[in-house]
Amino acid sequence: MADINIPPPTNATSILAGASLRAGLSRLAKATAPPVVAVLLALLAGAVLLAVTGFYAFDIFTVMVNGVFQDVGSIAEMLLRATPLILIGIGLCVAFRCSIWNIGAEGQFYAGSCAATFCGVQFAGLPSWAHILLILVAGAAAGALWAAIAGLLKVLFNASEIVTTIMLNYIAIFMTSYLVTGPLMESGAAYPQSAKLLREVWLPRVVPSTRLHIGILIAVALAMIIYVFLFRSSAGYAVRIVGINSHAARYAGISVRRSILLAISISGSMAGLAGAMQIAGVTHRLYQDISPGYGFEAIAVALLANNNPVGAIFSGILFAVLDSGSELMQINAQVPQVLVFIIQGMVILSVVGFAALKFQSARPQE
Amino acid sequence: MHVQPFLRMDNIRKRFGSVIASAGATIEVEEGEIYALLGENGAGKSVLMNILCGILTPDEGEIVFRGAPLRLGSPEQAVRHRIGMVHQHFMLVPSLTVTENYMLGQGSPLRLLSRMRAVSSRISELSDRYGLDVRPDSVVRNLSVGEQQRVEILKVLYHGIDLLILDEPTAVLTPQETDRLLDLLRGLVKEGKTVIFISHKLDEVMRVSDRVSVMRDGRVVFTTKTSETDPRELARMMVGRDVLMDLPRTAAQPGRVVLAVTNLHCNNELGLPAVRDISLEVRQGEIVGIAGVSGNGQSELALAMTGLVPTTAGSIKLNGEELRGLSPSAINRRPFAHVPEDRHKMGIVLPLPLTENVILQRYNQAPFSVRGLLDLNAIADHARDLVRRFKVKARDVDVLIHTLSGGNQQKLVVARELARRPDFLLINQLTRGIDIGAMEFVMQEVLKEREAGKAIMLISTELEELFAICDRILVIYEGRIIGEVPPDRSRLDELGLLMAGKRIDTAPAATLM
Amino acid sequence: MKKTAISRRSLLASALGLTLAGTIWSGLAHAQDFKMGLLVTGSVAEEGWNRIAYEALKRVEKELGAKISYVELQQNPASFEKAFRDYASQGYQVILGHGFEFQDSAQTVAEEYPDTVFLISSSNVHDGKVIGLNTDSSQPFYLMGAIAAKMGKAAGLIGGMEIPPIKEALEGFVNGAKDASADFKVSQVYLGNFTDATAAKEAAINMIHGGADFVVPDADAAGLGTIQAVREAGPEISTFSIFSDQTEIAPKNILGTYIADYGQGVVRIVKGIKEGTVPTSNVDFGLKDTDVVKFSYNDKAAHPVSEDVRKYVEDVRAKIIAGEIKTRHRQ
Amino acid sequence: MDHILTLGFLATTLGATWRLATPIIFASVGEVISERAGVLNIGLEGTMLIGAFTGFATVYATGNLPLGFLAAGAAGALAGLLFAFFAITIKANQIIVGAALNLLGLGLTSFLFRTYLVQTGQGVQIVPAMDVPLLSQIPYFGTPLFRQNVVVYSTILVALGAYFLLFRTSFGLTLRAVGEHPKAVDVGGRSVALYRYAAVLIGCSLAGLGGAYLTLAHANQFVEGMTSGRGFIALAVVVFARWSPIGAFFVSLLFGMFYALQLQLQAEPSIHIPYQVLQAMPYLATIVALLLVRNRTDTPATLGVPYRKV
Repeated sequence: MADINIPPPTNATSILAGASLRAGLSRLAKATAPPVVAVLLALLAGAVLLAVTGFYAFDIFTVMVNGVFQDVGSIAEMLLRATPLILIGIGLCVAFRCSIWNIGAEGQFYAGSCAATFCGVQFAGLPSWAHILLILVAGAAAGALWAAIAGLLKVLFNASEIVTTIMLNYIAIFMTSYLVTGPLMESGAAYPQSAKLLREVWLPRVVPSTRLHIGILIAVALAMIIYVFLFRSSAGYAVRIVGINSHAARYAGISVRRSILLAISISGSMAGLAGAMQIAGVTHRLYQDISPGYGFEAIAVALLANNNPVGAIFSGILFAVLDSGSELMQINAQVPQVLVFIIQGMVILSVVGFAALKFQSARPQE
Repeated sequence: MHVQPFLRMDNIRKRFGSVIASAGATIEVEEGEIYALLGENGAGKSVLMNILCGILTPDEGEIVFRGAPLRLGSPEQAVRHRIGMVHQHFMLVPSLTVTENYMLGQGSPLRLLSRMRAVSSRISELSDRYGLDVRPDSVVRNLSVGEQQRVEILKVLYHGIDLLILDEPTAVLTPQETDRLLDLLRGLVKEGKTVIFISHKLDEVMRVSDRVSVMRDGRVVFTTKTSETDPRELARMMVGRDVLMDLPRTAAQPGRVVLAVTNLHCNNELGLPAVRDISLEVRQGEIVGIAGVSGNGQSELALAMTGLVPTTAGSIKLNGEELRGLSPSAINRRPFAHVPEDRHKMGIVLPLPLTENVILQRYNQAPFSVRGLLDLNAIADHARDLVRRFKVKARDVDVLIHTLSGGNQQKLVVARELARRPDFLLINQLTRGIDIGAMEFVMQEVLKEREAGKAIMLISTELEELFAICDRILVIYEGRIIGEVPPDRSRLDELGLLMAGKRIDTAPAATLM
Repeated sequence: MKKTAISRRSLLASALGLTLAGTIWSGLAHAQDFKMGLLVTGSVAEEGWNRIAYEALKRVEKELGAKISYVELQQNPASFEKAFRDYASQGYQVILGHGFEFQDSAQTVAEEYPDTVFLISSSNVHDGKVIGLNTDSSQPFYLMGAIAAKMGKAAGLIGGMEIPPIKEALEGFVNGAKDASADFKVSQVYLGNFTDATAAKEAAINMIHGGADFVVPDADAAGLGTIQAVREAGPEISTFSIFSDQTEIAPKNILGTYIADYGQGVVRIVKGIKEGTVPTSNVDFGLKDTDVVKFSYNDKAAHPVSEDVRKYVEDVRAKIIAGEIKTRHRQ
Repeated sequence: MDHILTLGFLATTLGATWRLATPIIFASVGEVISERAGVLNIGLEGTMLIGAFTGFATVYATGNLPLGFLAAGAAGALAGLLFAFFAITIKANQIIVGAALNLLGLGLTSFLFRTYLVQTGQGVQIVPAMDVPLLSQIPYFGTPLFRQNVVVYSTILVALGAYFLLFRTSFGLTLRAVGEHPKAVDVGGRSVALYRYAAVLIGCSLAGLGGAYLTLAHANQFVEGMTSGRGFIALAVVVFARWSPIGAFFVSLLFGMFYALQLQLQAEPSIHIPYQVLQAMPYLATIVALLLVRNRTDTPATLGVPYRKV
């Protein structure tokens, strides 16, 4: 899995030094060129599909971009969409760096949403800040636990996390459906949804007269923290070594099991936190379909960022632009919104295509 | 001599990216001879032979075989020209039977496997004829390395080959198995077949070949009749200068016991006993060698001592402290260093820079980790220090380690382990796959550590390496230490018998300790 | 296929031409236009729930001369508020959120846009200008239940997801059956989605094997699997066509058709709004609204509904309209 | 409750089991072939959707059922070609390429369905059921089990055919060797890439046919996302079946039974289990199955690992 483990520049000090500014910039350019080209290729493929099916691709994309960046309100909406993508994406960076194929962020998001809703409708009377904190921590913990099930099955029974996380997705979704039609259903109402969270526990908003809540700031801060964890901490080092070469990890005295559990739990906690923020910051109650597939989309977010958490901020925003834009395409040009799935799929293919080609050309020959 | 040689490979060139593997090599082989191709690892022998058997296509150059130009696109076409090769790493599918392996890639893909029985009886027939003792319905996974090699050789014979190429065939064999192989080759030549024999072992080349060519840096630098040369000349040709076969060293002055292994048992991956009742001691200021054919429990012994595979019984004491049952990370914190057998698999992490490789066991220890965070400056300083002291050829310490040559990688591993200031150093294969310059360098560094009073254990399959630096050599066979031999080349035969599992009556294992 | 494809494409092209002329994002509001927007979760292309709203919207365009636009959202509550705000901020006077799940977002956005009317399908909300429009399917399903109990041995119901419009409809069927014949057995299955037509068909086959001779789906697109199962089971098994006329698919088996002419209801309400009358409570369409909720018989069925039964049905229909029979919320 | 214990109930369950297992059998047997060659394709879900859509669109346009299945198989193979190009030729990570294929499958079929096949009203004529002579006369079990359509019966042939291909032909021998020790095959003169392409193409065209079963031999409509996770279940089946095509047949039946029982138990008024719990059963069972199959010696040695020549 070496293709996803190309490390970031380790010599940060030299980049900051004026003398090697140019070297740093060229390194940055080298790191960002493939994802940029990948996205352009994917958009091109989308454009071709639009043209073939009788739409005016160029006009549609123009409308889309103009619409997304039209005013503060629309930018805020776009960032609101980016928040869960960034959060889940940075978590997946950790799992993927550890070579754990967590396809279950979707389920972990649901688990986090359920726990957050439970804590949100209970514990009335707590101070507002403490209650919000409780909601977020509960969401993160539930996501971590849900992911840890797959982690434990992997380290104890050698069960493929690919299969278990996919199965756990379905189970989490059915569980949510059960909760909103049963125990967590709003009492006295007929709809399959939980009670509404009280305004006191809503996440504070950061841009007046928009819905953009502090989650985006937390996501960006967490991206930095995860970056430091992965590349500047000994535990993150252990996670990466396990991901590249588990034999070397064992030789180095790293507990492979512990690192796997740590990585998948971090990954799950980010997805769970994203779910909690969706409840406390956006929908304010739990529904059956609380996620439109954030957990799957975030796989593309992490990959496009080459599993670098700081990069995931940007790729998360990019995908949010595509999402918001695809709604505009639909409103303005009646382009089926599912086009965005196609573009996402194409982005993933272009990114892995580039990474694999680059790895091949960089490989030393005997 | 002849106007038209049996085989001529003329000015063969092949490059992989920026690496030149074959730089205009030319060889001529006569019909019915054993022709040896001698050279260091990476000299280009295997590439040349892979071209001859159709796996690789040359960038330039011409092959003339039996008077006609030969252009091969695949190994299958080579087989059609009656050229076949036994590879160093066997090309047998472990989950299939011998017969199925022989049928692999034969004939039309749509053909049914109903011919299995006919193939089986043909295998038995050939096996009897050459005395190879191959049973057609054995599953390859269950065969020993020696048996697998016989399966490989028989496969080539089964396909009716006239020109047989063997790549490093003796690397995995005991001296006795080697003898048997060399006898077989002589017999094949008598039947009119031609053999090309790749090796880097001088003595075998001297014993069996009719003519020999030496390759260096992708070129053939020397060709002669074997009877007209001697090992010293061949060795000089291989490295381009005289080999320091014997490194200068003083007599050992063993001090107190640093490491004591008593009655150790452990199992291999499959749960079968791999180390059986091993007891040994390593003292300050001595190098104890462990000789043996690969697969006799050496790997498991090393892994058991470092806590990487669980032991089932016995004790491992370092400076009197019990290590058995400790985790690898706990052992890493003791003055115990370990140069692992396969650096690519275990010793280094290829896609990471030198800096992240030099802290492998100490990633969570001061000064490299402070309160859980890595101190990048301390790490870089340490890496630079090791690079300088061990003359590692690297542009900078933040280059990825896979860009370094094997010798430089191994230097860095040895440097890293010695920098941990161990009392005991466990080395499994010190010089495998590295160039002669690096080989001498690391051997000298290990000797220096001995002078400094360290206790050192060297597990090796290279007898030359053991003779060159060890103070005494223990022989491991089927998981047991079955004898001890002094590092004296005149006792090579004795060593060979022990490696083949034949105990010497005068020195029973029980009295060795 | 060709015909529909062409009409679809010309429709798309015209929509494209209109919008790219720059009405929405140019900021040049056509203040005089009467504009209506529609939010659906999923595709209006599919036969079923979302298409009902789309057709209502088309009728508003045609009959009231309104400028229309719709957006197919993913099943994602987070995006609803933005979509409402997008329309409201562009001066859309009426926005229809097609499903109860739009209710919260509409209420939030309504605070900022007091002039806009937010209609919410299958909801009983009434909060200022946020108005629930519900088609009470429990009433026609009550009639179907009555027919089944009078004519058959046992019935099976196949619901998509356990959501109010479907739960209520199934409850209406059960109540209608019990009132007609107290021992009549009705079994229910929820698919958990609206997409798994395969499961819908198997559930129906199972019910038929279990003795049901009436199997009725309320599962949107997946329900077609149920109709398929009924048709394959032969003329002894009956069903009803729900929401749109599917009689052609199984002419022998479909005894009657329940069509919710939601478009008619929406047109009526929107016309009022255009003329300045915003409803003062939530709207519940039922059998009383004969222009909206229609139930008709298929006389070509293998065993058409008999005159006796029809008489009984007319009787209970009158009682439902008069409010004498409660078809739902009995507990 | 009592009638759950009757033969009739059992027979109904078994009939439904086979029908519900059919698409999973197609997909999982295909995946066995692909994984035996060392290629892990988690894009089955998307591939099945592509098959379901293509088959439906073809029959809707032409009314020709065999042509529909042919088109579905070909479309599946085309999806396989895309997968193979990235996973084998470019040597990209197979899991990620598979995830992309799922997105593309869902996106493309929904996009095209919404763009071109708006109103398909009556759907298509599906493959008719037929009686197996004699067997369909068996009391109780005859009708539910042996009055199915030919696609359901063909699952037996698919499983046996895959077994024959893998274990009784030279092609299968080489294909298995490619999954275990690709270098040996390469040196033996056969192209590893070619065999892996072949395995993926066969696997994906079977998945495509499994998808077409949904639209052409069971329901008569295409519904967006109608595979409803069957492609993922098929992945789990392969592990549970230890990479055996015959095993995949029976394990698929087991999962088909979970589906069938789930629908049957819901319809029982006497049983009060939330339907979500019943629906989660196949997924829970998969996890339990993984725990039971701990011995991994059957796993193809190079599963998921791209082959590099040098």
